[in-house]
Amino acid sequence: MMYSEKVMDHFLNPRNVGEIEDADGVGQVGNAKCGDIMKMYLKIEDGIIKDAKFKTFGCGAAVATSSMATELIKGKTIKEAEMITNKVVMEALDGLPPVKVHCSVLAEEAIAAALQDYKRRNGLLEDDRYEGCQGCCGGCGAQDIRHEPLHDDSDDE
Amino acid sequence: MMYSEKVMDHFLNPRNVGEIEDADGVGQVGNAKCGDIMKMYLKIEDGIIKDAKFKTFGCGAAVATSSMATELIKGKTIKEAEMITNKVVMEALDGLPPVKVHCSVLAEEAIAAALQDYKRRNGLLEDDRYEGCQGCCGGCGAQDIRHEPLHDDSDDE
Amino acid sequence: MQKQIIYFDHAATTYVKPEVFEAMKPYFTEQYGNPSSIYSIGRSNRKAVEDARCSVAKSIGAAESSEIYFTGSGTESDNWAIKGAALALQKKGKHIITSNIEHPAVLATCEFLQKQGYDITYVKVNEEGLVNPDDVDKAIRPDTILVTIMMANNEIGTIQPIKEIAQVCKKHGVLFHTDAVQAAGNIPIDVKDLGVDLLSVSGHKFYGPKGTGMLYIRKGVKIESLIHGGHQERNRRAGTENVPGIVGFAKALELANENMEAHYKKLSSLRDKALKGIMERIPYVRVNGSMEKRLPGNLNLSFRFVEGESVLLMLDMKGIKASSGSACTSGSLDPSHVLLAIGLPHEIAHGSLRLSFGEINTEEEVDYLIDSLDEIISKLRNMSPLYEDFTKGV
Amino acid sequence: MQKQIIYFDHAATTYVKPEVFEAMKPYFTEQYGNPSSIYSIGRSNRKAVEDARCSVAKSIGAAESSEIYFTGSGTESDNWAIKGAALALQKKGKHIITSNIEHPAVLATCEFLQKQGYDITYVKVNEEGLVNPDDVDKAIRPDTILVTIMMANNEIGTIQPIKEIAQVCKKHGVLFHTDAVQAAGNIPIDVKDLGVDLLSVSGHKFYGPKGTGMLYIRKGVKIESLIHGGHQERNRRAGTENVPGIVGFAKALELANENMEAHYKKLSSLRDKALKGIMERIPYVRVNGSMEKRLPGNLNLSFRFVEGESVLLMLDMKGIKASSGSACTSGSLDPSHVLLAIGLPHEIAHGSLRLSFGEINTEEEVDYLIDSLDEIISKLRNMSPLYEDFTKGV
Ligand SMILES: Cc1ncc(COP(=O)(O)O)c(C=O)c1O
Ligand SMILES: Cc1ncc(COP(=O)(O)O)c(C=O)c1O
Repeated sequence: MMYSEKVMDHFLNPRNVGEIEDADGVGQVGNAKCGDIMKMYLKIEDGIIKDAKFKTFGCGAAVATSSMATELIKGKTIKEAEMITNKVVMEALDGLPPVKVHCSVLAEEAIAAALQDYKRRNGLLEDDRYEGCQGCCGGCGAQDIRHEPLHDDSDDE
Repeated sequence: MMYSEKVMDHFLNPRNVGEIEDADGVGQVGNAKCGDIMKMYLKIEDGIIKDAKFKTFGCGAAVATSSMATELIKGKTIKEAEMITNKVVMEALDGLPPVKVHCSVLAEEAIAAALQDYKRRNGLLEDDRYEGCQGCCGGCGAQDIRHEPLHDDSDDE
Repeated sequence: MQKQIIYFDHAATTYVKPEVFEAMKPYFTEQYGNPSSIYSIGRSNRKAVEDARCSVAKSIGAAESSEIYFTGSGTESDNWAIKGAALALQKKGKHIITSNIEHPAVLATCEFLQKQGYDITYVKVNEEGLVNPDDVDKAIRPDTILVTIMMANNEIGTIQPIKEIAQVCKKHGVLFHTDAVQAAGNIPIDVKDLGVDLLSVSGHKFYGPKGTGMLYIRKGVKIESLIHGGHQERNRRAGTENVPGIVGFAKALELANENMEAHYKKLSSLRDKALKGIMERIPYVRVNGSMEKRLPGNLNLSFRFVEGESVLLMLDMKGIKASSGSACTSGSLDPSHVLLAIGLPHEIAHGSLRLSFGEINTEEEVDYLIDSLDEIISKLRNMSPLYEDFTKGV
Repeated sequence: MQKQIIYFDHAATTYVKPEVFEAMKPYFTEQYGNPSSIYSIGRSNRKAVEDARCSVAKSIGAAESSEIYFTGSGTESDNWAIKGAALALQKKGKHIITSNIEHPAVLATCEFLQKQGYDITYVKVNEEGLVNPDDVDKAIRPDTILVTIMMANNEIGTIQPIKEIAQVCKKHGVLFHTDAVQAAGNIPIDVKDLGVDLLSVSGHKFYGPKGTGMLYIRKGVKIESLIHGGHQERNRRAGTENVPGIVGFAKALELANENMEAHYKKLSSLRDKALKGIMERIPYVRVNGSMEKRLPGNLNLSFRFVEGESVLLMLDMKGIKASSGSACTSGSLDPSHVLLAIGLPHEIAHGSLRLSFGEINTEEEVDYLIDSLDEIISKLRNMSPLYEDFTKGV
């Protein structure tokens, strides 16, 4: 279990921690039982993400992926933000240990949940693919095949 | 497997090695298969053991017990020599490792075989308890309950 | 103080004491003979091993040194005791009793046996982490062949009533093994007084070397070997003896025994100081495990609304080395089975911290720990959506 | 020269090389963290272990470092490979093939499995100590789950045709394990080229530390664990990692590999010199094992009419440390099963001597050995009733 320098930096100096009082979209995923909860707040103007903040209960990787995810989506359009998959977050952090991949999945889903909330509030909902992840993504076996780990380390622990 | 100083002394400087050309009694016990052969030569005058010599093929304990046994019986009467059990030889050597106890048994039996040979030559045979040990005494399971090890180390190897 | 290392994880592993290392040293490069060899340098190593065996026997109150068997780890000792008993007694029965707070070395071994057709009963502990001997009594069946209950827990430090459990086992004629890996060197062990049949110890928990362990097997107790081969360890544990390791193991246990009282006093006083300071400064903290029946150096705390790994990483950045109550570090995502067993809800179990004090620690270090924890827990709580909900009264 | 020690028993165990000890040293008293810990000193030990694993993988030509598993001894590796395969494949069958000259670590393990209902076939070796791959081919049955044949023999140094045997096993889809404890460090090992599935090594045979070992498990090969517990060694071999031991093991193997050619040359030249000198001076001597397919440092001789322990003890008194061809030293009274397997009669097997040369040995030491042996064999023959019979023509 070794974190990259980038992960440690985003854990120790997380960007965008906090709440947005008048957020346009809020999403929370994960649950305490599994040890990770991420809550994302988005400020969206003209389809562009003007601000993003988060609160996270979780391990170092959960904090770092939250921090990185909010950084990545700031200034992006909603469409662009939806392209920020767990893989993009992981790559931006120079990778994650195999057992921590699920944290990046959680970050992707937290963004999606916040965006969905925004769309719902604004009557833009096309489908209801995301209902927020209330189960344990990755960790407790609820694997989502769309989310691939960077390395195939299935033999590992 | 640690030999006492006495054992090492009798092994490195064995007393009474050799043959007696005109021996009055000769006995050989053990066999090559088991790794120990002892051959004893006795010179007996007026029922007294005037000289004893041996040749031994075997381990350090086999040589040392042969040496000690010949020392112990020299000058003794036949009756006295017959009292020199394996236990006496072992005690005189300050003990033997459990796995080497059979060597002292062999020494006792070599004396007995030589004495028996003397008696046979002189028509003194009372019984034929000893025919010389052609099997493996102690080592290969042919235990003789008369011969007790000094310590009960049955749990040991 | 950033660069200096403050080590509060002695339950995970300890450094080798300089005296212990000195005792081991000659056996690496100079006195290297194989103890099974017949010649003199082999024989002097045989003597070193046998002297170590006598010393260990004395340290744990064994009747004879021949009851001491050196192994390669505490885990190996646990595996040997349990699988060895299981194989030797399979004709008598296939039922084994253990507790639900054992170390993985015991639990995984029991799970393995379960797959091989054995039946395992897990006795529950109370909210302090204690096994009730009566529960063991009730769990024993005619086909029970072994009870294995740890002497002291590695996460919450709880010390079990081993003597009472041993009496229960004796009454029923059932073998009793105890994993004393955390107990050894920290609290007195007297196998005769305890009345145990089998007892496991690991060297690197009391300032001895890693990769060394010991299994006490009471005279007359027959168990199958785990590692077959040469004649070493009275034909019961094969493999060329790790002479420096064995010498170091014995030396470390010897020192621990001589020093037991002062060690106990020092560690428990540091522990109590830390507890008091933390409780005074930080709200919503819970102590896990019995405070009365507890290893001197163990402190296990749950900080609500935060997650354990984050706490550990931030402590690490401040130079403080501790351990999570959860097994997170080992790659597992489940919270500690021990904390769940004493009734903690998952989210609280996730926020747990184990501090295990040792002989090098000082009061200043404890002060620094208290300050650091205060700062870290605040920071993490401010980042926590659970704390947000709590303060908003959600 | 009486007091000086001349060590010709490197096959029993070696000293730890100073460079190896230096590499190990920091991990005892300074860098002692548990590699499973999350914090930085634990992580740097994790790195030390993983670097060692990479180095070992390179040393034996493994495709990936994840195929390397550290254990507590060569014996443990052998036990793990054989029992692990037996348990994992018991549904497929219960037949195992081995040879009749294996080390006790393999033989005793097979005997244990036999008692558990497995069926063992012992392939015979020829008078040079060589296994014929065709014999393995013929012995394989539909229920064969494992073939285990040692790479090099510990008594007579014979090197087996491992690559050919591996091909036979592959053809039949049967797992193949080789005990390379004597081979490692003495002859090149390339697991990919050899095509083996499992391969055991022990640290203290190539100037590494005692109490360390390694099992190579080819990627994709599934065997049951021998030691269950924590998550170490990718969940397959539990127990806190012996960090200094692992570091020393890897360093020693690395040095051996770098130095292989010079090592081979030096040892075989000392060996050949000894053989020539002894044969010229002493009559009725026999060399055991193939001279062509042989470890460089191994010489195994039978001196007729004398017994091995006596020779050893007298050599010891002259400062020369060697080993008996027989297992006498370990408390057993039977002559070596290896010498019997290559057709020696008991009385000749009893008079055997193993000399195993190492890097510290010199030509002067070999000269002294030849002189000493000449004297000792004469003395013992003069004491021997067998020699008496022989000279008298009985
Ligand atoms: C061929 C062989 N296999 C296995 C072993 C066992 O190794 P260890 O004693 O280090 O466990 C040895 C050496 O003793 C050996 O020579
Ligand atoms: C209670 C307990 N049992 C067993 C073990 C296993 O010991 P080792 O890792 O030395 O094999 C440990 C420590 O890791 C422990 O704390």
